[in-house]
Amino acid sequence: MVVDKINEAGGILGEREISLDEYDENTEEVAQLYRRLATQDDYDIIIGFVSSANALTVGPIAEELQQPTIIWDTGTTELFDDAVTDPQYLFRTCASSSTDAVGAALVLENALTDIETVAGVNQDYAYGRNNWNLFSQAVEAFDIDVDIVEARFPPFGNEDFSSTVSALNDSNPDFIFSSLWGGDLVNFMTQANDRGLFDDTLPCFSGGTHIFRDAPDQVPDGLLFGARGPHVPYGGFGWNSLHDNFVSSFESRYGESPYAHGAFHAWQGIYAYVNAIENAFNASGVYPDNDALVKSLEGLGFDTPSGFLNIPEGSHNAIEPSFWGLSDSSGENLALTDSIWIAKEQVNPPVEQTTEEWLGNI
Amino acid sequence: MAVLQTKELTKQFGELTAVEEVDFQIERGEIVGIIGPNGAGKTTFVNLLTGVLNATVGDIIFGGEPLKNAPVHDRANRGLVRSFQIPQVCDDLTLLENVRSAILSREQRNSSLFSLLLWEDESRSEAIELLNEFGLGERQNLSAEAIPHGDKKILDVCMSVAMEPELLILDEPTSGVATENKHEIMKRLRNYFETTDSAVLFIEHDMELVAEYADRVFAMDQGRKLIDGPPEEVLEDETVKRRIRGEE
Amino acid sequence: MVIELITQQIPLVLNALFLASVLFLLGTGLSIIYGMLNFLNLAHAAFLVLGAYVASTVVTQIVGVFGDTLGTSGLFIILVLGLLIIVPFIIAMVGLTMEQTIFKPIYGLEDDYQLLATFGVILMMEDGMKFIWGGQPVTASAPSELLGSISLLGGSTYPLWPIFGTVLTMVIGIVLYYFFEETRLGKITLAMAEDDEIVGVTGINTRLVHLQVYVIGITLAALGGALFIPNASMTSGLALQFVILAFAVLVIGGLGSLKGAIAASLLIGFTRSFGSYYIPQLELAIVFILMAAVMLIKPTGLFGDIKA
Amino acid sequence: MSQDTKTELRGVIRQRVTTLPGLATAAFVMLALSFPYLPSTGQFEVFLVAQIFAFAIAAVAFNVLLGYTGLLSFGHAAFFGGAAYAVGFVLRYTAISELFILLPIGIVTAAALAVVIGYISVRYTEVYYSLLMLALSFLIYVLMVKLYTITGGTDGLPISAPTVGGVDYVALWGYSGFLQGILYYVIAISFLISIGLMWIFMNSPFGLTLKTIRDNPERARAIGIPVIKYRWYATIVSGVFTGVGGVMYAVLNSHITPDTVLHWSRSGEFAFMAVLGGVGSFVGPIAGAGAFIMIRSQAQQLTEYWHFVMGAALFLIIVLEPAGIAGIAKRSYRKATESIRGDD
Repeated sequence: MVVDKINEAGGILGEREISLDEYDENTEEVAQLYRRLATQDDYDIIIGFVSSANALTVGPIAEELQQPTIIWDTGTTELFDDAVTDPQYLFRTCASSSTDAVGAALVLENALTDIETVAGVNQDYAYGRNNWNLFSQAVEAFDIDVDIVEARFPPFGNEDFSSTVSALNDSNPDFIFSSLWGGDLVNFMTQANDRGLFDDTLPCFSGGTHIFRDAPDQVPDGLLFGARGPHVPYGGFGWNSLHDNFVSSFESRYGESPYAHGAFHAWQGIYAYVNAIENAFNASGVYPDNDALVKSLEGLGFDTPSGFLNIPEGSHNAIEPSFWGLSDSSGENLALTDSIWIAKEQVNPPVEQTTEEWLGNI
Repeated sequence: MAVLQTKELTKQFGELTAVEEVDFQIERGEIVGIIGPNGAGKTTFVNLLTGVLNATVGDIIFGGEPLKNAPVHDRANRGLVRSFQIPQVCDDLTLLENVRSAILSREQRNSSLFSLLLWEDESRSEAIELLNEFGLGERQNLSAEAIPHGDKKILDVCMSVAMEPELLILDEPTSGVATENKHEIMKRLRNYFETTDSAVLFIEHDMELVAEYADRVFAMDQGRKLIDGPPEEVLEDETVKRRIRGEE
Repeated sequence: MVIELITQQIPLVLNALFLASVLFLLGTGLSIIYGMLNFLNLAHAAFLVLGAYVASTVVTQIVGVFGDTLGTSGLFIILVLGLLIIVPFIIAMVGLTMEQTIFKPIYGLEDDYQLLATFGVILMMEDGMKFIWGGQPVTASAPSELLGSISLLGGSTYPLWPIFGTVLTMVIGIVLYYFFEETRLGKITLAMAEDDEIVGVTGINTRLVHLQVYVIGITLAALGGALFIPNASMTSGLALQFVILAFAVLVIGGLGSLKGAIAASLLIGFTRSFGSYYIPQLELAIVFILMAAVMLIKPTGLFGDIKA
Repeated sequence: MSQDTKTELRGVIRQRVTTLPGLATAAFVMLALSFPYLPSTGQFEVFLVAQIFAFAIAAVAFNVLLGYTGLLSFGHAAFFGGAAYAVGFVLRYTAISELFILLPIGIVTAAALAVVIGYISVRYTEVYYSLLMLALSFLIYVLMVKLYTITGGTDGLPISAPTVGGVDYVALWGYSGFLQGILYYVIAISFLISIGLMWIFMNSPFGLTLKTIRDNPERARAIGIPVIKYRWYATIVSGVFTGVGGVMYAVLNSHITPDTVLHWSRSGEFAFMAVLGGVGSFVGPIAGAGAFIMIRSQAQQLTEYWHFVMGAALFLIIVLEPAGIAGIAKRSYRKATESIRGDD
């Protein structure tokens, strides 16, 4: 949709149409798919990747083949902390999971001072583990006086949450941090609602806003939701014009609101490329080759529907503010109320440190 | 010293006693025929010897050592080899491969990885020789599936013979074979066993064959030994005539 | 303190019973078809998933059509009837058409090739469901919501639907037991498990019996799906989980034996429910450890007599 | 050996090599070794062919069990993935990054897994063997997912390019030079060696023993073959060569995750390749591996529902043409030779 919009306006710099080919990262073996795109088909830019396993696979290959690549949605902090420590051609236009996990800890510390006991429910795969590790480290780093009573890791793609919910009911925490998403989140919510888990426990779903679309009837009011940064269509305040017309054109085209954060991340990924090309062209007067494009991407900053996004100098990883709100179905659309913004610098590691190092010596 | 000896060999299936306290022995080079009506326990007795079944009571001494519950393949390697009433051959292998497999197993060369059968010769020529002896030589490269039932029976016997057994047990060797070449098989068997001194034990219903080829006849009825002696004596025995030969 | 400890176990027991019921329906179907018809269908579990999908459509249709015109109890009855009659009927029809077209040619194959061929079938069914219902998870929570939940002694609330499902499965279990022990068709099926040529010789139309047993097996799996969905969501990727669970019931319970299927489903249900509560890390591996253990101790399975 | 058998022997060799299969093998080896230098081959084709070789080794190894011993294993991913993960762990937690050390480590791991898993599974026949292999290999899959801190869980492990013979070719020639110049040849040669070894094993007494067990286990026992022991040996031999395939795949793919190397659908793919290629013939699975990867990459590009295409293809092969590609080739080969012989 975004590419069509750009092409309607004449394409990049008003003269270059973008030809977009789409591939599903999960059908073909990702290493084989990526190599084919990078060598045989020789695309200018490859943008994409949600699954952290795929991103970690593709990262090193991008560096090897010197193929400019933008990761737009994968959250794993391992990408630049471990897999590709000195990136040249690899960029990420969304913040790492530290925004969500550290953000949640800060919300706990500042806004929810009456919470004593905390539990975790995260899918038993890399993304879930990564989020939980960061959250518990952040709680320690900011020495928030809560004690973690329970950490559960139901398997990814789990059909039966009944025992997990029963366990949580028994340990009865005040607050639950969870990075559940997709079918597991829907499953967990239905079984948790049935068993009254949320009666006296406040759950915090760091990337759960997509459930407003998948199963709105399962979302009671007053649950804490994050959207991996300020990526929600309704609720919150001070949205710029880009946000409003993005939401309206999304709704007119797809007939539903962009509740999933992926839509916003996609917008950011594509416009990062477009802005980088335009900046390089304006500076050098000639259409940028790969290296010029890479230079222009470093330190890039531009406005997006979720506010000003920038890739700090000396890093290839964009940073975003953390954004939270309570679910509220009173309005015409499911939205987040009493929203809280937490500044980018507070929830992302400084450029030269890995997330672990940063949390280690706060 | 007897090749094989059984002491009070008994086999019970729940209350049914299929074989009851059978004492039996067979000397080197001796050919013994086992006769008896259906259900007399002949096959169970053979299954006890070959290890398909384990005895309830009593023991079997083979080559001087008690067998206890040694598995089938262990007994075969020690020379106690059987062939089957319904021929058990490898359908997808050629006749040559079938026999060769037995020879290689006899020589404990199953796990040799590097002697290419295409070029390795000893087992190949021995197998051809044996097949010729049993009249199957010219069809050696046919797959076992492609030959008639009678020939499969001969192949089955051939594979057992290839094991150079101390004691060969044949379960109705000529059943399913055309009457005119029943004798032919028995003749080939006898010629072969004249050259080696291994013992042969065969179950047979055709009294004529028993009379002609057996050195000794072992008659069984209702799981017990009826009479054990030279053919003339046993075949003329009253109860044998009535119970087994059906002559009133 | 002790009372509190006991009351904590109640939800776990209820979870276990419900899971056991779903597994019983799934495992018995597979055990009958494999035990009696000697047809090894890896894709059997996919019929459970299909049942869940169809159930979700049926529930949304019923809620759409009737809405609240009949009041909660009226709607609930219609929903239950939909789940217990319409869903199994549709799945049985799908199963029959597949039986005529896809499964018939592979009856004659050896077990290995049946396993491989049905592996192909499960791939087809998984993508087929993804094509019809899309990749997103599917829910059908109306029946469970209508039935509501009760508060247990320990103060925690527990939905009534799993209890309803367990009771229903017990009834089905008894009916099945009576069917196989008493009725004529039941005895013929048991005889066919031993040797279907002999049964054929006596003039009984084994092909008809074959179909009837097949339909019973498929319907049971569909029921398992229909009972499961109101309390959970279903994605086509879960077919694999159910394939392995179905075989675990078969392996542990023993071939073609009803008692075995009951015992195995309870065993797995309880170990899985209590296991994932007390030793969460082993969540997935519990079923396998159980399966390997039973196979090492009693290869024919708890009640089976046919040696593997 | 006496003189006349020697001449006859030489005759056999000449007769064996100059026949059609002999020539075909020689031509195949020539093509395989010269492939990177052919005009039309770019880096991706080299990668694809190398991947086919890696899978072909595993597919032929799989067929040692199904085609030669009559055992369908649904757990071959355990050996394939086990070896790959062994390499991954060594690369991550030790300083070793020499391929000629990693390969033996991978083989030993696959062998150890085969010994353990095989020992438990071979005691059961047919279906239960397949299911136990499935269950035990899924257990390994679950362990790799669970031990997140060590194995990286579902993110898997990166496989950095190893040195070959002590030389870091990536630093010398860059990755594509390394791939087309060295890695391809390492994989091609280990493919040729593995296939050669397996061919020798299958055509020596060990192979004949396996075939005897496949056709008639009871007869095998009657001629003194300890059936369970040899099924176990067959699983080990098959596991070892599958491990070789696993190591090659890991180095080539440069990243492994539980889902790409350990998942049961991977075991299903080996079965698919063997059946597609033709279980009855030794080289069938090689054609099967090549055809499979081609079909899969086309199917994946055409439709999101490529599982359906694969499932349907597998089903149709089993029902319509159980002899697979080799069956079709043999029939056409026989027809061709008959038509030649027919007229003389």
